[in-house]
Amino acid sequence: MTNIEIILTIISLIVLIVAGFYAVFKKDLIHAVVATSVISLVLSLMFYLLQAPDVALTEAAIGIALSTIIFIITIRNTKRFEDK
Amino acid sequence: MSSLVILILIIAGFALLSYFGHSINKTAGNIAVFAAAVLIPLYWFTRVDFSETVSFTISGFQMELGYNMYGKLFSLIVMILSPLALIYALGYMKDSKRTGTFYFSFLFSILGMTGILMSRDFISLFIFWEIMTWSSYLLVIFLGKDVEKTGIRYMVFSALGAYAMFMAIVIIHRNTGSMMLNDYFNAFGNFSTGTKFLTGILLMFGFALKSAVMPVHVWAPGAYSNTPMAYTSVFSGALSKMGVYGLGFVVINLFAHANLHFAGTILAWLGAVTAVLATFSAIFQDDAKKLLAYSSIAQLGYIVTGIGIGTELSIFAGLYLAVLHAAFKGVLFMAAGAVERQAGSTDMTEVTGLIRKMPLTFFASLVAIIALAGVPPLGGFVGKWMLYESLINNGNFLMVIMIFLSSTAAFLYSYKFLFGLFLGQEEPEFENVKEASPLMTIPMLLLSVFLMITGSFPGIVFKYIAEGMTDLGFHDVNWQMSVLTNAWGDSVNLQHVTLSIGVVFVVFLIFLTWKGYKKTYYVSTKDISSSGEVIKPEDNMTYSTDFYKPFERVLHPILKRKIEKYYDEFGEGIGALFDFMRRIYTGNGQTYAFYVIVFLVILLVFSKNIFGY
Amino acid sequence: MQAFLTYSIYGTALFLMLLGLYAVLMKKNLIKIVIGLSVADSGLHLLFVAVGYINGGTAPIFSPAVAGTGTVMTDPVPQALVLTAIVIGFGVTAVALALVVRLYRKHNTTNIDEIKNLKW
Amino acid sequence: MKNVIIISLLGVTAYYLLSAFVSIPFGEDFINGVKDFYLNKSPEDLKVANVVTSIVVNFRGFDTLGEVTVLFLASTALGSILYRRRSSHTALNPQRTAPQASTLVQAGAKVIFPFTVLLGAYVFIHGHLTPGGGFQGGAIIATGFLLMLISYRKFFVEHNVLTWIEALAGTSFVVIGLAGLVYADNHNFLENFLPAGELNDLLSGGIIGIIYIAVGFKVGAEITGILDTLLTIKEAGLDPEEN
Amino acid sequence: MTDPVYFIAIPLLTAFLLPLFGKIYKPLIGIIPGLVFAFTAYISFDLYFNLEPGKPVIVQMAGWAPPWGINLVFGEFSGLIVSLITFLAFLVWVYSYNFKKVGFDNSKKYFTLLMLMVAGSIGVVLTGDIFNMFVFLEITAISSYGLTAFYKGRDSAEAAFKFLLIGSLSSTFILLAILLLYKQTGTLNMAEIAIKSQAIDPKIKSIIAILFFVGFGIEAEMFPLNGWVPDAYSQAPGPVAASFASILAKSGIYALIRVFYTVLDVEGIFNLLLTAGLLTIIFAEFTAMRQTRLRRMLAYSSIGQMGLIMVAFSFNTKAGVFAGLFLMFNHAVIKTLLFLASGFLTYSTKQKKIRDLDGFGKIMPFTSLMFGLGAFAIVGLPPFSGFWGKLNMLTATADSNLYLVIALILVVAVVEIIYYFKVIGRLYFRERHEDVNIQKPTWNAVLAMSILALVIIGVGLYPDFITDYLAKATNELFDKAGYIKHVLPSLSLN
Repeated sequence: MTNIEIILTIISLIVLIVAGFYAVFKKDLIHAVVATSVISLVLSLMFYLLQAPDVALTEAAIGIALSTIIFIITIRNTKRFEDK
Repeated sequence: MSSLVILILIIAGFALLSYFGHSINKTAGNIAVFAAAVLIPLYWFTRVDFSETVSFTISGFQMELGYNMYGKLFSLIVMILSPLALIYALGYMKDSKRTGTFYFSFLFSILGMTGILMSRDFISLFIFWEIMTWSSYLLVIFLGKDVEKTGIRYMVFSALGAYAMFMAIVIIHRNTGSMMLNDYFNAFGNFSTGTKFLTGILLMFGFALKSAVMPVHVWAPGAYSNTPMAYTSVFSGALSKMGVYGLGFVVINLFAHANLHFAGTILAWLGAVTAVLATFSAIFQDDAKKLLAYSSIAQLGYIVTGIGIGTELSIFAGLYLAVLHAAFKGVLFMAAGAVERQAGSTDMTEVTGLIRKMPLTFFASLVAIIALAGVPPLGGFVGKWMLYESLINNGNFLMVIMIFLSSTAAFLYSYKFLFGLFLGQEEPEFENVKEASPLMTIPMLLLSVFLMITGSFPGIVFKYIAEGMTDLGFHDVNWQMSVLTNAWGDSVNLQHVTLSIGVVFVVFLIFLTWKGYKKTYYVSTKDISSSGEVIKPEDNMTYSTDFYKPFERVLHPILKRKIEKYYDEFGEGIGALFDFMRRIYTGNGQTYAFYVIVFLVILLVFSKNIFGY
Repeated sequence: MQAFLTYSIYGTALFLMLLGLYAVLMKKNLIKIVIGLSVADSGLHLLFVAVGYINGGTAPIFSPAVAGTGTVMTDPVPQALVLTAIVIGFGVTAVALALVVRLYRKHNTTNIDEIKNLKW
Repeated sequence: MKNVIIISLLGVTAYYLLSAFVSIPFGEDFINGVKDFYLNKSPEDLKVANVVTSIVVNFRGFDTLGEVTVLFLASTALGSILYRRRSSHTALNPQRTAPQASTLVQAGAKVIFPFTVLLGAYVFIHGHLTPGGGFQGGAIIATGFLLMLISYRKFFVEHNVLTWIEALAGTSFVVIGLAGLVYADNHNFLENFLPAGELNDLLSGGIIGIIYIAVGFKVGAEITGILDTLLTIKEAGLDPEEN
Repeated sequence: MTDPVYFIAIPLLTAFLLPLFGKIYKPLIGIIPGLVFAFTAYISFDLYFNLEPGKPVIVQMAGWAPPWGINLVFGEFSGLIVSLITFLAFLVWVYSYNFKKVGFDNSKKYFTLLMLMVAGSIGVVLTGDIFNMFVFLEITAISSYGLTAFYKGRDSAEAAFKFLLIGSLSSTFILLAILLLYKQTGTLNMAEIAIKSQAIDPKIKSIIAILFFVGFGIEAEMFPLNGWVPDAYSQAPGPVAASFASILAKSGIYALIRVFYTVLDVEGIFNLLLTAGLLTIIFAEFTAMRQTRLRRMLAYSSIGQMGLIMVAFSFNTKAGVFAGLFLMFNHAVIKTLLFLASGFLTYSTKQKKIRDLDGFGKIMPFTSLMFGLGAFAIVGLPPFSGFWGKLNMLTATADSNLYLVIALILVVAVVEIIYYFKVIGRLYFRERHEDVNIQKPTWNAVLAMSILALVIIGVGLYPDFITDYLAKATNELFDKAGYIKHVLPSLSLN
């Protein structure tokens, strides 16, 4: 790995953790879902960095778009906010 | 094919036949049942080859069927009592519903008993034992009374007993590599002490449970009295003898021969205690069926005592009592059933004065009661005589006292039974009661004839017992047709006794008839003089009400501590524990997930201990 | 550096996974629980790919530029496995969300504590 | 309190798992296993440039069959979870709850949609050459449909067509696999029975390309079906059938 | 010779095509799955009975020999289980073929899911590749979620959600374990892992073993991982609950024993399995006793049986495995019968309570008889097949010198007797409630139940019908070297 890649990796890891916290602890479910989508995005970047373009593409298509959208559809059919 | 297998198949076939016969129509079913009652004993007496053995291997376990003389003795009980009870049932069950199920279970329990007595290995013993158990369970709950309590209690205790045996069996298999009874008996001496005790005690527990020994007798009163009486005669007469059968070979073949006499002694003590306590409980029952049920337990207590002592004479006495008990308890339960059917109840505070309505039933009961009470000239006396002698020989004087106490107390309930149901004033409501149908009276009378014969010729039973005892290792057992002797030189010729008592009886009867016939007049229970106190119609003034009130007052403190109560409390406690346990399944999916993680973490933390790396 | 990367990447992946599990165990909202499952899956996928990585390796594709040059390639097997895992995870998520919708329509709530008609 | 317990439980788990994972450091070529065989055989025997594809479709093609099944299963399960007893009425006039999107979005969607589909098709057709393949392509196509579904309230996917595509694509996967039993050299399920072609050629890889196309169609149809099911569910509120 | 891949390929093919059949002619939706089940049952029996002793049929996928390709192993052990699964699946189809309650459109989904569940279970049993096993396990699991939530108007969604939650944890753990295994051995083929696993660092190996244990334990209904079981069993449609007991749980326990007997070489796991099995028995049976709903009671009883099976397998002796297989057979057949019978018994009662069944023996004689027979058999009363299973189980326990375990099993058996006989007492010896309406069993349900009853009685009277096969399967399971030799002729266990 080149240095740039390493730095990118580390940044991605940090973003992953932050987004993970956001996804788990945010009361607004739409925000949480967007955070999972961010996780997927960063993950797909990381996959690319880790020389796994196939996986990156899959994660991008499924994780970023489709998963997120089915979550959002469900949230719209139920409740947007977590109870206290 | 072997005659033994054919016997089993015949019984099973008749069971199915009567089931399907009854589902077609009643007559067809009854014909099948009657045929079974005739043909099964006929086949057994004429065709079965008692020297034959059948062995086969199933699922890797060797199994063997074959009679020995000891089993044959008990088979005799089954084969005489059950057909009579079946014929009786034809009359008794005439108007009931679901008779198909009844006869099916009845015949299957006969199958079970027959099988037990011809099993020479533990597997078939256990299989037939279980068949007997579940078929009798179906009969216990047949009337739908008290299903939850009595039925379940019966099944739980039976299962406990059976599974104790089961455990013993697998441990035996582990130690001998074989399932044959004989291999076990032969190898028993070489077992370690722990294994000896474990297997012996477990087997003993299983058998003792079936013979209703304290403190595991609690299933018996309910089960005996809730079952249709047609079956109870077999239940108490023959089925409980299976326990005696097993106790016989456990105590004798194992403990006596391996010098572990004290196990037998404990059993004998338990039997004696059972006899005393059950007798006292019987005295205070108002329901004739309950009374007989407790009386059965008490009688089984004597038998167990006899077996438990383990000397030649005591076993002889025990087995003789077992045969007699089958006969007289058979009659008594049949009589109670006849009364129940004809008069509608067996509650002795309601039903009275049936002697004129049901003279045959009364006569049979009278004979049976005399036999039960152990009074000369009938067979019970002979059994008691031998039992006392064996106890005295053995030096168990306390036990003699207990048995004596119980025998004496047995008079009380015998009297109560006879008086309550048959004597006393006639109630107008029983005006139209008729004698039971011949289908019911004939079996009773046949059995009472048998009882009368054994009074003067006990030898006809002794013969089989003596043969049977050779299989328990007692050779050349002495017996005489109708003379009782004892170790210290007395002897009683039973024929003389019978003759003399018979003469006295006849003379007395003639005297009574001559003296008192004309003065007899009938009164109802309410037709009494009262001074000051007015009798209301709802007052129960039958003779049997509070029959033994004074005794009851004295004995109440002892008897109120019913062992059932402890079992019930135990059961409730267990139930509460189970209720607590099932709260683990909280219904919250998250909690389940939490369990998963906890389990994972526990395993991870202890991985070093589990995998030992 | 190597050790640092090892710990940081594996650690982050496992952390993400356990964060998801935390949501599954602690969050009362059904959708949050499903989000937790999906986050846990993401962590797992990262773990798979990270395990397959080889220093200096290229993507396991013999494009004309690479073919025959004998370059080191990353391990393709975990990548193939994770492809399957992602698709399976998507399927499970879809089913879970459909169930959430059903549950919401029946109980009018998404709080898992209020949905326990079946117990004991 | 519960928080603490769970965090500590998870912490213990993390400790053990991490200790297991770090035993062999990141990025080291440690495994002496099947991967070398795959890296050798894929370009040589199968003439497939993308080794992941050759693994997914050929070496471990059976997994992929299972994977396709999982998606099919998910869409069926979704149908079975969200079905309505009297679906015949609502099927005629299904209501999508989404509000009408703005004109800009609609216009954009209309433009983007064909390109998305094309991109998806490209991805799965070139699955054996470049990164990507059936799943990715199918997912991309589904995204295109998703765009249309949320932009236009009246855009309906023809269920008949979806059913046919689904069925035929799945069937062709299995049938190609079964054909291997008959035509291929070793008579194995999913074995290649077509000429392998040249490396980095579009028509290389034998049945791999065909299977990936089938997978692409199947995945696209399944995911579109899933989205459509989820989008046409009734508006929020208690369901009378449930209670 | 039949290729074992048909067991999986044909149900999948049919599942994909089923919607099209439905478009041609609606009733085909009901008929085609039956044909498929009949066919798979036929070929599995054909293949199983013609198996050369000691020579499993091994097929490789895509022409790549193991360990590079995925292989299927149809040996005496896996073949036995596959035959059992296909046979019971066929009977479940016979029972549920005219599924009137929901109409054909929805029964299409039902049959598709059922078929995929069966195919998945068969895949789990046949496959020789650990990741492939995971994939099939997921197929089984997802179809089970769908089937559990199939009926509306019950708490089925709740049950399915719990199932899904726990099932997802299970798949997470299994995936982690597979990843660790791959990292350690570089292969996914079970035979090759079996060779290489001896060299794995024992610490890591123990973690792998624990992850597998928990993951498969969830499917095998192990305590305390079985919270989903009673809910799923009680809310799923009757035949589905039957197939959960006979198919899903079987594939779970199969995976568990395959992994620990063949693949991983860890001794300590067997004590763990024993403990877990005993806990499972105790908690399940004791909980079952206090149940008021029939299906829930059966579900807990089913868990208890699975615990017994685990205990049997935990002895790691031939007698134990033999007994375990016997118990598996019994549990599959008898529990299926019980669930099928309970389906009609509780058909029209809203609450599905046991006390609603008073006096049903009179009005539903056949179904009640079948239930009674099943109850007699499952508690191990002779002369039904349950007895032989229990006998073998207990002799195996005694051979392992675990006398306390015998006592425990027997005490629990008493508890089992109590709750089953309570139901029988209610069915036959109680007056029925007023205005009960009942659903007469359809002819196909009667047929399915009769076949099961015949099997139970037949095996009960003459267990040697199956003991030979069980013994062969036992030997095959213990012949680890043989398994490796057949799968990987070039390598061998050192």
